[in-house]
Amino acid sequence: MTSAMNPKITKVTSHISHNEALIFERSQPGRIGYKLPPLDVDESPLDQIIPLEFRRDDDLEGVPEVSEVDVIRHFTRMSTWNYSIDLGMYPLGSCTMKYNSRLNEKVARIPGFAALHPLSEERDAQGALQVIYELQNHLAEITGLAGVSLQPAAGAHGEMTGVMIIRAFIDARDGAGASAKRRTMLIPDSAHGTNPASAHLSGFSVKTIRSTAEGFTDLDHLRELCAHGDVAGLMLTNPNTLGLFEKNIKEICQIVHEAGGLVYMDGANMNALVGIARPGDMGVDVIHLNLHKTFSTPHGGGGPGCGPCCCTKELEPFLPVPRIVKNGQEYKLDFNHPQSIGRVKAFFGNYGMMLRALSYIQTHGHDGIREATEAAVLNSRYIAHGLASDYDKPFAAPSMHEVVFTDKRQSRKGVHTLDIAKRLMDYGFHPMTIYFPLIVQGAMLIEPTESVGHQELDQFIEAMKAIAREALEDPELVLNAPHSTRIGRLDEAAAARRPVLRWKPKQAATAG
Amino acid sequence: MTSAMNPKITKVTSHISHNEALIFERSQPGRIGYKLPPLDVDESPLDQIIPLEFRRDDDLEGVPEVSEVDVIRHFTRMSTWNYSIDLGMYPLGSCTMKYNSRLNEKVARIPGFAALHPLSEERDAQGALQVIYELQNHLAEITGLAGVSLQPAAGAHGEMTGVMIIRAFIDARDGAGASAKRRTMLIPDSAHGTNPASAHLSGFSVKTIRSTAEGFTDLDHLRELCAHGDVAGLMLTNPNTLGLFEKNIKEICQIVHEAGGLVYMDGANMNALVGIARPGDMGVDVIHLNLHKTFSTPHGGGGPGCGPCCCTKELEPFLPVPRIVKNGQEYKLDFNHPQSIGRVKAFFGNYGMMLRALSYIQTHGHDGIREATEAAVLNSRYIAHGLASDYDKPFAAPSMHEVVFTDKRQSRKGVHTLDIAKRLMDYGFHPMTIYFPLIVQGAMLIEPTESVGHQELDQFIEAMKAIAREALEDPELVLNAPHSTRIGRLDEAAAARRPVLRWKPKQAATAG
Amino acid sequence: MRYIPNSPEERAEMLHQIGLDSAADLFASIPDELRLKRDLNTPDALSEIELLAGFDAMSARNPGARRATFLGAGAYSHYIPTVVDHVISRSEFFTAYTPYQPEISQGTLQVIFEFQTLVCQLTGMDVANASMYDGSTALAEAVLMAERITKRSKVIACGAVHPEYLEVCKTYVQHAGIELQHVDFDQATGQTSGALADALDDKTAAILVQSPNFFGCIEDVTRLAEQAHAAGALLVVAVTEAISLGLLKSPGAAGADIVVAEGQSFGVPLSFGGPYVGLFATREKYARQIPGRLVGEAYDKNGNRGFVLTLATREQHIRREKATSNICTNEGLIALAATVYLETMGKRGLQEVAVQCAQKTAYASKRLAKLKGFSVPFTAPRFNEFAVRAPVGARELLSRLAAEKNINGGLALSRYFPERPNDFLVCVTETNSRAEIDALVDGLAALAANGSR
Amino acid sequence: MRYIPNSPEERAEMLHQIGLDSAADLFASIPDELRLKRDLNTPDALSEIELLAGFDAMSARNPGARRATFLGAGAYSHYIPTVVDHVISRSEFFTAYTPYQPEISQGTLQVIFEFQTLVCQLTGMDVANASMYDGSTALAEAVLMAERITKRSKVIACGAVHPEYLEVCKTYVQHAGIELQHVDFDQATGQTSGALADALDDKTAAILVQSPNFFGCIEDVTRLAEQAHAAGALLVVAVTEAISLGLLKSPGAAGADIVVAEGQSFGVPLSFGGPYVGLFATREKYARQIPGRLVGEAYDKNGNRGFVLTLATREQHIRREKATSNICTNEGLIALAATVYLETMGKRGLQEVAVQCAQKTAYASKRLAKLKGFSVPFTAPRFNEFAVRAPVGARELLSRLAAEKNINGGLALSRYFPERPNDFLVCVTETNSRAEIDALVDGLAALAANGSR
Ligand SMILES: Cc1ncc(COP(=O)(O)O)c(C=O)c1O
Ligand SMILES: Cc1ncc(COP(=O)(O)O)c(C=O)c1O
Repeated sequence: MTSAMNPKITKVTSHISHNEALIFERSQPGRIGYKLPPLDVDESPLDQIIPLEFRRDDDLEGVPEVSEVDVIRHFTRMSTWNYSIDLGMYPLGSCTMKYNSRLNEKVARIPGFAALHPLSEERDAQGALQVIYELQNHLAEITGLAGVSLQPAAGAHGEMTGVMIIRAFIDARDGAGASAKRRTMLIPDSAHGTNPASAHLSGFSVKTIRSTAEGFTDLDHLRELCAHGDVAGLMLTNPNTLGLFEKNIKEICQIVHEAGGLVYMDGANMNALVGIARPGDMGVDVIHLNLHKTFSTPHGGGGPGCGPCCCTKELEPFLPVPRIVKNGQEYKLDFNHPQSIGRVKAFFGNYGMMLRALSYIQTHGHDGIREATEAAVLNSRYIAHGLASDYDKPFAAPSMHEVVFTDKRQSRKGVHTLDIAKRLMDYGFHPMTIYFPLIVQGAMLIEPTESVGHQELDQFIEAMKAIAREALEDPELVLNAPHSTRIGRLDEAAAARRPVLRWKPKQAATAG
Repeated sequence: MTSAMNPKITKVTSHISHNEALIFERSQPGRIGYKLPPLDVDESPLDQIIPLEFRRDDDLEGVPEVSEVDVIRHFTRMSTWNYSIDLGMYPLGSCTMKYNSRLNEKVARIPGFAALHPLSEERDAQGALQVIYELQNHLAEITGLAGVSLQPAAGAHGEMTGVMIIRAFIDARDGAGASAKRRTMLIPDSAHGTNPASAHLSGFSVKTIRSTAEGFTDLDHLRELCAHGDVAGLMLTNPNTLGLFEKNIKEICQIVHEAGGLVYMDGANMNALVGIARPGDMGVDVIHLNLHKTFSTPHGGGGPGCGPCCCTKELEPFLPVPRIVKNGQEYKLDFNHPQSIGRVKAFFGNYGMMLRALSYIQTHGHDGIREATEAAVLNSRYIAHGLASDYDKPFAAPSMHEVVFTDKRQSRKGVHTLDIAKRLMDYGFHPMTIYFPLIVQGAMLIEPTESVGHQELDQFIEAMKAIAREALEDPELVLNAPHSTRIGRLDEAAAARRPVLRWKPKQAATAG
Repeated sequence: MRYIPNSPEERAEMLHQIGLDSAADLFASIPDELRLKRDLNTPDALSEIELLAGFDAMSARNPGARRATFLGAGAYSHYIPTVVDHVISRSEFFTAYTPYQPEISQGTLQVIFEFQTLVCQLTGMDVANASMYDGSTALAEAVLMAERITKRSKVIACGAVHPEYLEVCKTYVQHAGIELQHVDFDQATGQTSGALADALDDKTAAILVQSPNFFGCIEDVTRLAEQAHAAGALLVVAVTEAISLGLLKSPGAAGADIVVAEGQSFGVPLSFGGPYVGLFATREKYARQIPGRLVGEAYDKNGNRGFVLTLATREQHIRREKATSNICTNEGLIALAATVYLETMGKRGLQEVAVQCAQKTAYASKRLAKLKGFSVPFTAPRFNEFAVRAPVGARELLSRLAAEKNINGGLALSRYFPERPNDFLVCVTETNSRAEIDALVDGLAALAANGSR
Repeated sequence: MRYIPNSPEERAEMLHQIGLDSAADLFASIPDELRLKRDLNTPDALSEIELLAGFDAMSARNPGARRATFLGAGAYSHYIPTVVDHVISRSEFFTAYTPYQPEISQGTLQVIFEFQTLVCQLTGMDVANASMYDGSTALAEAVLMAERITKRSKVIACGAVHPEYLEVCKTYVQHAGIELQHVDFDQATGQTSGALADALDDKTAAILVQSPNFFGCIEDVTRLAEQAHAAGALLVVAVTEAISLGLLKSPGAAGADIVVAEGQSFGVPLSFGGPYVGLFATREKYARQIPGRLVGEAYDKNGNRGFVLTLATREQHIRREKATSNICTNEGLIALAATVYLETMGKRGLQEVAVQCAQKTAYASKRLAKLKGFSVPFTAPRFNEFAVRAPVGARELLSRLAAEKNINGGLALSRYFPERPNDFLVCVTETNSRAEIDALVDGLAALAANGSR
């Protein structure tokens, strides 16, 4: 029954895992986890400082009371329930779950950066500004796009920024209000959900471009949609979310440009391109990068990220302010950009991620970042090759850094992508991205990244093959997976129907 | 089958746990995990620097080749197989597995200490010497013994130091070579194995004192053994290893002193006494402390420790050199102690542990260390009370910081202490210390420490009670435990018969 | 490259297995003309030794990080318990991603559920999300949400909202058909002025107020809520100094409809402005309009409690352009840091730290108000920040204070308000000792006395 | 106290449950006259802020920690990969104890098994233990072990063994009936002299030699092994600079019977002298005489491989006074650090770091030897340390170098050898840049030139 006894399962065994209640359930009145230095100034009566009516009167009801030991055990135990990159391959497609180096973490914690206030005077923060400036330059070189702002806090934020830049540019080019007429943003049906959401946030209406059966942007459809004179731009992911390089990218850009639009590239998949090809050389006007993907800043259970926006010289005046510039030997904040779309975030963005990304670039060197790209694509291609005989691969074109398969063959036995994903957990793997891109039925998007050795790739391939056999021979086993995790499949539908989104003290408990 | 389904087991559930081979099995030729700056000096031919005959010619055969990612995954996975204080109660009797604070870890890593060379000139290391000096003073106050050396690296090392001091003192008092006649060291039968081993290392012959049926030193036997004029001293643990305070300690010291001997106290159990009673006030001449127990420096999977030796003013001249003293405002190394037993370790001892212990003392304050003692004894007494109806408690006297039970009742059904310990793992606890002290058949020595809240104490008591029931109703279940760990009971006898103490490359593997 | 497990030899072997000759073949689908034919012009690879030396050298050129400091204005120097960094450095937390697969992500999920609960408790609200990028973007999202709820298109910002927050709101709403109106604050009290009432009308979706506001003044949130509700508008309350929640009436208790806050004060280092974490909370009835991720309780078939991402139909990956927001990656790890902070400090700690801030600020403001030539321009009660008017230009005064006394004395308000050349904003927290406060006061007195150089 | 989970209220309740009235009652078994009737005179409790400020202030009074440094002599400044501290900071490692219960301690056990293997590979021996306190105590234990094996009672230490190691040996053997004889080194070569042969006799249990020795000179271990074995004695080789094992012939290959080493160079900070880790390895045939813990392979009933503490019958907890040593707690966590270091550096890294040390040392010694008035007194080949003779008193010269050039120039040998007032020991490692070496040379030249002040 334990996976240890299943000879096919080589990556995991079952073992005890500690339970842990909510902290509110652990809390006990009177427990203390902190100590401050004693107040060393003359005290005033509180009422003199802040009148009673402005103060809380609920004694912070419900806020827990625990000791430091409680805190440590609480979080240590909970942490052990997570899968993580440090435990193994994490092939979430589109997320680039690569190794997060300890060196980068150390750099981000250097007190001269970590204790620096964002409103410090420029002369008090020259080193910090230099970091931003150098990273901007490196990203410009990597993307082939001269203008860079590191202000956006994540990919979607970078998208919003980029799309707003397109809008501001059109107004500048065609006259104020012009963008109100060019209201169409073209987005492939395979795009990530943030693309249309960001376009919408910037006041565009979204038109969807079909993908071809081969998995590429349908040029005819693109031409058709570009024919109405209302196209502000195109948001294209490249390699696209199917893991395929849009080989017609140059032509695509040309079509959009000729229609008076601009090309936004979603750079989430840059791990396939760094050092190999540059969006700026393809005709792309503006792009965002995900430093938390390609440049290895930790995903942190859902952030923080950093979504720099890079654009052509032409679009540079529209980037958010302040821009960080170098004036002789001095680094400065430059607010003087009247055409800027404005600020997208207080201060300068997620600075700690910039430190890590710069450290990543310096650690790899120009040859190392290219090597990483090659290794990432190779790993993906190796999986594509290894699984081709067991799973349906809907597109023939060679995959770049990630590869999509479907559940087509397995679904004949009633085994679907979700089931395969859950069963992978029993084999010790984090599942791939599932049901994305939406245009592929039962999609399984697998991105191994460069951070996996060939033995673990082989284990993964073996696991997937074993599941394919199980789907045939013992579908129930797969349908009821996972079998070895501390909790089974959760009833998400019930959770959404009557959402319980916070803990509340039990009324009865106080009475009893 | 999984523990989740056993409603009695509340602390753990079973979950996937990652496997990991030996690093030698993960190694692949050509993998790299490091980078050094390029050599920046003019290179000489290696033969000119170090002749070939002095150089290795085996290309470091077998040393692994792995990437940094391999290293991180290797150790992260292995770490998850360990039980640890941060996961929960760790009631190993005699080991004082209390909370190891993160603050202490931070203090030990302050670069001004961590990067300081031990052979720095005194004026370059005044801060470091101050730490030693202050800690010495605090330990003197806590033990009531004026002379302190922090040089010993662990408890056993402190014992050796203390016993050698006794020997040197006798030679000084009674004339050189006198100790060769006073060769007897008295040690209770309940003592920790390091006591006789340390006495032996110092050239003493050990005579064992019986314990009474109540668990105390047998005064009559002590008097008898003291009657021969050959007693150099007594090594006594207090509270003794049964968790009982030697209430006749004053009289014991008197008997030994009258016989011309000295009293060494094993201070491993000081967690029962700090702030409550002081060995120096009891008549003890010399003691060691375990900073890695009472003063919370981390056990680290088996060390490092620090075993300071504290003694009366009379014995102070015999402490190891150098001693750290204060001369006006200056801290100095004092080598000028001609009667010293000499050095017991290079440099000054396990300095990093001293930083942590000083931090512990400062964090607790004089009231906090007393509070810790009270909480530790209370927790132990609470367990003693909670288990009294289910397990045999061989001694009636109230337990101090730890309590001993036996398997007497369970063994009637063939269930022994080892089985109970293994079954505790299924309930999510690290077992207590077993089969120690040796004089108690089937001993289970339980030391909760102050670092456990009452809910987890209750869980522990419930687990022990449940096991007692299982021993009665389903002994096989207990005899075959643990059932939920990643590996079952290992064949230790076979391992000792044909010991495999290192990995070796498979001859065949290279051929095949 | 030491972060890439497969050695060059292994990679060659893998290429061989999949039938390719060289790494270049992997990129055959990229048209040749688009391939970069040269090495990138980025630095050579550095060893750890070299790299750390380089960053240390850069960090040394941030003297601002090494001074006693009274800078606040949206980013605060608070004590961070040592345990926080330990917990967020656990591999299992920082190298995991969004908990899409609950069976192997319960750690992150339970943490977020606790975070949501704590945010609700502190703000006095019913529902909180799993975090926003920061306080400023959270405020912008609140504006958009108010518009969605009320279907009204005008938003009135009280005068003393953080200027950078207002700039961000302006950027966000510029294409959303929302009019962002800004009413001036009362020059005497430093609080929202009567002008607000005039601006309020039946097109108003929301009033935005920050409390304590940018000048540290505590706003009468209860009254503003009443005004807003009377006009059928929502009240959005922003908090940049979240520590104030330990002492001040919760925005929820005062009647707020949406509360956003910058969570940086909860155990997050200044780090030159980020990553921080935006808190976002609202009333139960608006739960399905909230942006961002939500974690909810769920059960497996054996009745075991767990947690899952829920109400995902609000989100971009399902709803695409109709989503409540475009946010995807948020500030998970920083939300974890805030959770560890809040649980470590606990009820008593949060109260004590807030009281210490208020007391130290009262002490500092009293001393500064008495200084010859200095005054404290606003009369409203304050938490831990207050404006000071110097007898000389504040920017110059503060830069001399930094250079000569090694103190960051605060923020010259001319950065945002050119019409206030002599004013500066002083922030005092539990980390400022009395000796530091005295040094600030004495330093300012001495520098102002011997005039401009 | 924030480290004690149970609150005072909970403790009162627990006391009540077990039938006691107060905490004082818990100590009723301690005679009243022995109870401390006052508070301990130790400091008041400090908050983290205060405590860290105090330690920071003390650390600031260690200027030695902030200089370019050429101090070695048993403790070395080497590059420590960042991953080392991350791994040893995992709770599961540093808050576990000795792996007495293998089913829930496989992490620690497998690490030790790898450590033992690595120590064997590096030293060229068959069996290594799970660690000793440090190099010096490991050497003392080796002496005792040699006596146990040979039943002979004289041990000859070569002249250039680390003086503190010899002191420790002296302390350990003083009551063991072992005569520790010390033969002088050759004043020209710096290696073991011919006098050794005279001292060797049929009472000799072992020759102790350190290589590279205290003066950095590489000893002819092969010849010493032959001499020892010819006399029926064992050869004990001590290594204080374990990095040398990456380049030099392994003691095992040279014929050593017991090898001890200080493992500090393997990823362990200087930390003013400890905690470090003693490596201890020997031949298969002596395995049952080895002191300390051993981990061995074992199998469960399903044939799964695991690891256990083994051959425990050598140890104090079983054998008590007849044990091979009194050691119990050893240096587990530091052994882990060394294991992480060795695996991260790997075969190539260990070779490169050793070569860099040797090359940089050759460069430095060549430059210093050419300095006017300076010489390099010993002729033997060296690894990364060498003695230098200055034209003036070394202690004074080095303290001026520290004060004026901010360089720790090395160790004045007069600390251990009063008869060598002008000599000092220089250690050069991969962390010393060429610029630092040049600054050392130029600094010494300048200071020696303008004489004693
Ligand atoms: C293709 C693509 N675009 C955009 C995004 C959005 O990036 P972020 O999550 O950083 O907002 C993602 C992230 O998952 C993505 O995969
Ligand atoms: C009672 C007692 N004495 C002595 C020792 C030895 O201490 P150490 O392991 O630090 O050498 C121990 C340790 O387990 C002990 O419990």
